[in-house]
Amino acid sequence: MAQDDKIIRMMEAIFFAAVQPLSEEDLSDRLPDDINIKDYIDKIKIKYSSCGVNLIKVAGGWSFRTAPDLSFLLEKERTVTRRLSRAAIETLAIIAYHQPITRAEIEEIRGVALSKGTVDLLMEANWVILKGRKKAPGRPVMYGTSNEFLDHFGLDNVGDLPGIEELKATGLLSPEPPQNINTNDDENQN
Amino acid sequence: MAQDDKIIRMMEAIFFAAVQPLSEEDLSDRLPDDINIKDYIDKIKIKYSSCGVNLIKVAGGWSFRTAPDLSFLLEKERTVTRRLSRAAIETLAIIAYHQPITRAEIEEIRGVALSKGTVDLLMEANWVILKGRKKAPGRPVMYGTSNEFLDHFGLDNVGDLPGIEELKATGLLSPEPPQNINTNDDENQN
Amino acid sequence: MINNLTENNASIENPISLVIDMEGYEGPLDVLLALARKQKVDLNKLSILTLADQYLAFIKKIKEKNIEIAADYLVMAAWLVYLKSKLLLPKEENNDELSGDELAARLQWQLRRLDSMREAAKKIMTRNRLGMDIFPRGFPDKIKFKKNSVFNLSLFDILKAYSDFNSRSKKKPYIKKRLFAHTMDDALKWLSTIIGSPVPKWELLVSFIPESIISNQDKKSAITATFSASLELVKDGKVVIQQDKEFSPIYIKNKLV
Repeated sequence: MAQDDKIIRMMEAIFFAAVQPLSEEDLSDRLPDDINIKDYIDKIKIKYSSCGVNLIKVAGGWSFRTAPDLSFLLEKERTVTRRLSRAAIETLAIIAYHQPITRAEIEEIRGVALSKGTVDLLMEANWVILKGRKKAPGRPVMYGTSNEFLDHFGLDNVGDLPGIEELKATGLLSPEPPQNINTNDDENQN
Repeated sequence: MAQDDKIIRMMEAIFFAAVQPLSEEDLSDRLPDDINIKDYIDKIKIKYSSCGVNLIKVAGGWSFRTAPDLSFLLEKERTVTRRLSRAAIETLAIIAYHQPITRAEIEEIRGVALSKGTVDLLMEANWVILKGRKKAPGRPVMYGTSNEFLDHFGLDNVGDLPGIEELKATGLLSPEPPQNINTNDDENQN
Repeated sequence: MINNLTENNASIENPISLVIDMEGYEGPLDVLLALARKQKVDLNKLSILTLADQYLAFIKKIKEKNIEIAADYLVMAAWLVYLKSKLLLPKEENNDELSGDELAARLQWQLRRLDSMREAAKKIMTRNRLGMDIFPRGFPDKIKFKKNSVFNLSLFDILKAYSDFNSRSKKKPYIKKRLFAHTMDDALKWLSTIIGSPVPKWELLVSFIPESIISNQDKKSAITATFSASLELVKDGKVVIQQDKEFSPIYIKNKLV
């Protein structure tokens, strides 16, 4: 029994420190000759079966691995800041103002075909979601903005988006330059 | 009880996956909020105390490490470390016990100039790091030891260096001899 | 003195050759410590006089071998001769210098300090070392990164995109709107009412801006023109203007000639 524990301790250390999975052969090189390695592997497998790491058979041998149900603990979140293309921003804006809207309608408004990834990207960002299907031939899917979209941009609901008239008033929608940079040269120069 | 086992499993998985020692804080980021992490660390320490791997306190955190008595099994995993010269080892000890310390102070203790590469070598090994500049003419850089140093030599913190308390008490770590330095006239004058 | 020694040492370019020259010793302090050890006493009870003699004998021996001795060893030898004389001669009164005993104690302390660091180095190096005696997990499970994309986008960007797009699609011709401006001539006209007023009286400069000018934009233009015009009139000696402090109201008064 004490002998068993000794072998198990040895194998634990070997498995732990090994830089790759170990075959029975690898183990036998390091352990006393007169033991049945397979038996000890089974013992360790059982000993660790309810632990946070398990001894599992992987390509080429045996290795301690994180219990599959705990793999979430090994996930780290990494935040990457990305820029959206102009096409994507414009598409998002069109979806926001015209929702629910089909892909064909977006294309019609923009006057150009929508590249495959654009809507996917907006959906991946959780800003655009599916909003059912249009009752029209082919029943195309319709897109709209999500609650995350409202959250992200600090809006209570889609109705909070400034209307076309308001945009005009801020100068953003006007084809003229904004008022405050419009100096009337002729008249000031006298 | 089932809750305990669950937490222990999670911590096993986390410790097994980590390469570096984990502090209580590191652990708390990944574990439920309402648990006393210290208690669970103790539980795991006990659980593994007779195993081939032990949970040890090192470099301000905890880490699973193979039991020291089993090192003979792990020839293959032994990392080849460059043999350090006597000067390098002595310099490392001086930096460890006297940190933060300048190059001139190291030279004063050893009574000899430091050859150019000695500190570089220790820094390359990641054992010695810069610890700011001394508020003295020329603002010389000061050196100290890193977490890797603690980890490598199995120390929890610098206060765990062997004999450091006695050395402090005898004044041998102060930059100047103690004022009440005892000169034994009889013995000096023989 | 010993302090100076280390600085001297710093000028030695290649201490390696020095080590070979001096039978494997690393500097004079190293030699002294080795000699002290030979006395086989506690370093606290070390006889510095004996040590000094031993060191001088050592240097003599090296010299006899015709080995070139690095300067710092000779400096130490000279210093030990000096120390010896201080220890042997009667104490001088009223001397600011450290006494022989104090210098000896200092040297002894330095030797103890170097010795303690040698011991510490040994203790450190015999510890169980990572990767040599104890081992970390060799093949840990990889930490998987869950990529969390955050788009750098503000509501303004969306509004801008939408309006840009609208502007683009509507292709309205750009018509430059002519803005109102209160010219300096206008301002002079309005200010001239004050000139020739028989009873000079301070009046607010802004009161000379026609009330018909309402919008902020237009008012700014009017204030600027009126102020410029008032300066013209001051230059011509027709009016005086006054302001208490920065940004306070400007007053204007007819100047009687």
